[in-house]
Amino acid sequence: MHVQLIEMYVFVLAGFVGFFVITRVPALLHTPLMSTTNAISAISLVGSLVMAGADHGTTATILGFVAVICATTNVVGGFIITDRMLKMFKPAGRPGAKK
Amino acid sequence: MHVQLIEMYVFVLAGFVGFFVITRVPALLHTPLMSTTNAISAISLVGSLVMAGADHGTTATILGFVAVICATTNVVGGFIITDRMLKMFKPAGRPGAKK
Amino acid sequence: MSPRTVFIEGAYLLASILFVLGLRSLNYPDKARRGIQLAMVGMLLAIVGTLVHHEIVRYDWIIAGLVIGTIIGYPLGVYVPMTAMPQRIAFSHMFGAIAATLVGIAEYWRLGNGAEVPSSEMAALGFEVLFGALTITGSFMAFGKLQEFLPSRPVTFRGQNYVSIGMFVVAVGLFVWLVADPGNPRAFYAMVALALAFGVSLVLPIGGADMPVVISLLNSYAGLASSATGFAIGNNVLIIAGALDGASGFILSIIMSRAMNRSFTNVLFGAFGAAPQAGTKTASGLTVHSITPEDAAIQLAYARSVIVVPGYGMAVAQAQHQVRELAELIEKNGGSVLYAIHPVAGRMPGHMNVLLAEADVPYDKLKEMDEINGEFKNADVALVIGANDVVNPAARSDKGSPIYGMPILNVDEAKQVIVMKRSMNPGFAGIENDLFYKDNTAMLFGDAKQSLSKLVHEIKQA
Amino acid sequence: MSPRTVFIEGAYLLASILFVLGLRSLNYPDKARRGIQLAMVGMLLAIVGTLVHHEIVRYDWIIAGLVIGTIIGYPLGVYVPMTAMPQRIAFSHMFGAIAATLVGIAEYWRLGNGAEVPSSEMAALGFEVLFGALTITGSFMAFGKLQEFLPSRPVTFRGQNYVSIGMFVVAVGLFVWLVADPGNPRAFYAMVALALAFGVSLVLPIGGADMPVVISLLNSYAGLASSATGFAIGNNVLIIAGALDGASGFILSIIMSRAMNRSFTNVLFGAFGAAPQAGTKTASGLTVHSITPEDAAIQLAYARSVIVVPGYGMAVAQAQHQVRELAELIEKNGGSVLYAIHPVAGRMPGHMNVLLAEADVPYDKLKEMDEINGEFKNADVALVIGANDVVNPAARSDKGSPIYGMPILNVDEAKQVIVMKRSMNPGFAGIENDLFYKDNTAMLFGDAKQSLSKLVHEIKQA
Ligand SMILES: NC(=O)c1ccc[n+]([C@@H]2O[C@H](COP(=O)([O-])OP(=O)(O)OC[C@H]3O[C@@H](n4cnc5c(N)ncnc54)[C@H](OP(=O)(O)O)[C@@H]3O)[C@@H](O)[C@H]2O)c1
Ligand SMILES: NC(=O)c1ccc[n+]([C@@H]2O[C@H](COP(=O)([O-])OP(=O)(O)OC[C@H]3O[C@@H](n4cnc5c(N)ncnc54)[C@H](OP(=O)(O)O)[C@@H]3O)[C@@H](O)[C@H]2O)c1
Repeated sequence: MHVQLIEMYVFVLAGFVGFFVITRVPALLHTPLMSTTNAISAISLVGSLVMAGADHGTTATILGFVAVICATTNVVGGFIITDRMLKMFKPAGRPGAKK
Repeated sequence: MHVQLIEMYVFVLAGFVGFFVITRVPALLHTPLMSTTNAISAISLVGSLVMAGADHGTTATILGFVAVICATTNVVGGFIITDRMLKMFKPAGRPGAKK
Repeated sequence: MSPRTVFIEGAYLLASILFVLGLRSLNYPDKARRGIQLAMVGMLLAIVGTLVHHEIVRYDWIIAGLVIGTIIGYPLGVYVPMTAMPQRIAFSHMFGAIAATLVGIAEYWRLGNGAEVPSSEMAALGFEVLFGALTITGSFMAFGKLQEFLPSRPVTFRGQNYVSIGMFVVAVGLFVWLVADPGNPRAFYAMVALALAFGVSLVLPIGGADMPVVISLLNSYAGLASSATGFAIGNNVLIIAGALDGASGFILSIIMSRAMNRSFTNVLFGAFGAAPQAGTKTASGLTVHSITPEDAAIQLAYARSVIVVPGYGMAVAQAQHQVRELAELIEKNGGSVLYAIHPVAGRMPGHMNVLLAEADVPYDKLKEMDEINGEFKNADVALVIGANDVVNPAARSDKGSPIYGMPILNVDEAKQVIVMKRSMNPGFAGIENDLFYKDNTAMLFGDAKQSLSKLVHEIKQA
Repeated sequence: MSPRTVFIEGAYLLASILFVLGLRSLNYPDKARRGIQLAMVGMLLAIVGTLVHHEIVRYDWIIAGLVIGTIIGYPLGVYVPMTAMPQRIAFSHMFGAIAATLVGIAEYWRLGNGAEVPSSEMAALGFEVLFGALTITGSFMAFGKLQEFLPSRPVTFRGQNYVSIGMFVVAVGLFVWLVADPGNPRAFYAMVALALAFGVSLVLPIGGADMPVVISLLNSYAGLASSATGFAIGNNVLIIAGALDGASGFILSIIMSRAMNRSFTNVLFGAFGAAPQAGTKTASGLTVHSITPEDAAIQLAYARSVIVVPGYGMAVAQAQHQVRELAELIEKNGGSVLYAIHPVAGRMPGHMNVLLAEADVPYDKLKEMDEINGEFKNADVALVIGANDVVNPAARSDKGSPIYGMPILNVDEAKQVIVMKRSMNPGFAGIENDLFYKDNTAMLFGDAKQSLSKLVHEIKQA
């Protein structure tokens, strides 16, 4: 019980951190921001992995397995597409040599 | 034990919050900032109060008592002086009517 | 504390720090890529930390899941075109929400179908499946509307609001009941079903063009679902990542709604209600000056200073590469070219920036509204490419207009305005645009990509 | 969870949130006061929450402590003049550190003089008393040097560094030993004593003028001591408030050291070493143009645009009110007056801003260095009032100078520079200033307050 209370602090502080950091992301990078948070939100993978690998009966394993698939999809897809996007943003100094 | 671990998160996140907030304080307000954090750091009053009021033997009570005095001094003095300072900062619109 | 616990908890703490640093680096375009790599390392750490968890006894399902997920995720990362980003994001919110919801259900199920769930954990689990389930169907609907296999127009029926609110109230009632008495599987699954239905009814009456706000809001809900999962299973990295997502989605939806001049509550309560109604103030009696590509090319070839104003039409036409080509030609002729990016140009925050970056336009030339609005009066030509609402002077002057008060780009201050679009049809807000009737405005009708190609061709000839 | 626990924990959580919001509001001058009131409410909440703590059985000592503390604190808040802020802050760091250290010692003592302290708590307690004790004596030394009842020059003796480092190493050794075996009161008290001695030896060799950096660093240490207390007694609001303080002190000392052109490690490791040595490059053969108050008054009376550059000398002379009076006269004559505030002008971050605000100068006229540096070339007169190092061109040009590379105010670009100081003595860094020998520089010798009064008098006459 007490632990859940401290976790409340973690939540509130993380919310503040999120607020302070995100409000300073320039409009230029709002799309990469969306896809990054998308990838990060796949952190529920952590819970899914335990479900899929623990000994909690077949139902839990199957549900966990499906959850692992969904979350992994987001991790992989989300980070790749964000990186692909950010790779495109170049300052004037070194414009791409593409024709 | 586990609790101390979560508290580590609280510490780290609060550090981030502090970093993000403080770096954006303009130089104009650096002195008030110093006196504010000074007042806030008197939060150790919370620990002092418990020491002074709990039934942990005379030594603990006396130590707690002295600690309460010191911390209260900072709370009262720190907030008053900060407020006094901030009261002086006025935008051009309404300069003080002082002669 | 066993070494294993130390390792796991250390990995989680470090992962949390890396997530924060990763997002933080998105504050600086030149550090953004490095930052995302930090976040990736964080994710990897969290995964590795979890794999040594003492409850895990078998790895076959885990490995299978990771492999299948990678196989599905890879093409979603590599091949999806930039123009399909909105639906891509909606789609993956759905996946994330499925994961969170299934974990919640499995947790409930394994604890004796609720019998062994303590009240405090039930509260967290309840939030998790509530937010999770409504995000699943909500995101699916958004995806469908954007991909246009569902009707993208608002679908409404009589009493719809009452049905939605009714479902919501019942779901919350079940939630409260469950917290008081967790061992009630029927109530639990009914709650999940209601949340799923609520997600559908929430998005059904919203038009396709409003989806970006909805998606951001669902992002925020998905984050809250992750946080709730963290509370339920006592895992801080989930709480933190969830809170970061929640904040991000929330802030982006506020930014969007503000820039679109919609009220904050309107967004908060699910961007309910239809798209803004057209306050059609027909500009009858006014004439439009249209211009040929040849004439436009001459103007551009001799312009000293050109400001390009891209809008949703550029995305539709996929004309970003032609834009860059034209800009390079103008620069070769000695002119300067800057890009004025309105915060809600296009259909997604940052939409224009990504497209132009894809076409190799350096990001220092992409100027935010406040930065460039003072420059229009010095510009020889403002080249409006498929933008409409974001350059509508009615936002400044016409109190009756639905977009009145929305900050816009002051293109009409430029010496000459050239507007590329296919017709006189209105844009997203469905309203007339007086800009098109001004004396210093010339319309270049046609698909933006084709018009641009013609311009490029003409200037090269000259 | 009992209602009492809910109340206490709710109060603490709310207090933490209010502290963050309070500091956040310091980002905006117009919201700062409201924000500090939020922080005050937070403190009140934390105190009230604590008073209902179940361990508290008697209130007599508590009430006595609160009353005495208020009686001491009130005059420290109301009567201390703004010019004495640095020593005032050093003094209260000492008080804060005493509180934290005593709580740590009492906690150790009550748990069977260490016998019942678990290792994990011992680590936190150890940090608490280490940081606390060194902050007590360190702050006291800083206070003494600033108040000048201790010699403000660096006090050094041979082998001093080895003594300091030796004490530090032994204290850390004791700390490690205690974590392994907490039930060892002798080691504990020896550690406290060593930390006290270390605080003295840390500050002894540092000059009075370097104290602001030391104070900020001690602020940061005091914050860490609070955080450690929070870990020891399991209280989050302490951890959070401590971390906020720690970050603040740390950031301010970095800002100061950067603006003073001192290395980061130099600061981190206690700003060890003496004040920078004078690289005396005598400007022999050059002549100084001095000016009379009458002539200076004429120049100022006819100037269109004046930039005032205050420095430590203005604080010494307490001349801020005369500065404002002069500025108002110039403005009445149709001229414009701005203030150029260097980040380390004076002896404390924000020193000049507070003094000028006290004299009712509106804060929009106080310009930060980056903002105003481009304006000097358009200024008719740059009026340097008791500033020296922050306007020394050697920082730009003389590679051998100890301040080379430090960003400075470009006063020498103004059409005319008037410098007020009492003599040709150097400032804080102890070096010559070529500015005083330039052709467009005129020296107005004398105490700044008196010179300003004369100027005001002359202009009024005219
Ligand atoms: N960015 C966001 O986050 C976001 C989110 C939600 C809503 N919105 C809304 O979206 C709108 C964005 O404004 P906007 O000015 O970018 O776009 P807009 O007002 O929707 O106008 C787009 C214009 O592009 C033209 N167009 C379409 N396809 C074209 C093609 N192939 N070639 C040339 N022109 C073409 C259309 O005219 P024709 O049909 O005549 O060609 C249309 O008038 C705002 O109202 C905003 O509130 C934005
Ligand atoms: N702000 C901070 O946080 C901070 C912290 C630590 C160190 N510092 C250091 O402090 C220095 C600040 O530079 P600064 O330019 O403000 O001051 P400064 O370089 O110390 O020079 C102050 C000048 O004021 C003159 N002065 C003293 N009393 C006066 C009076 N009553 N009337 C008129 N003039 C008087 C002195 O010359 P006379 O004796 O000839 O009158 C002296 O040259 C920098 O070197 C900075 O690195 C600042």
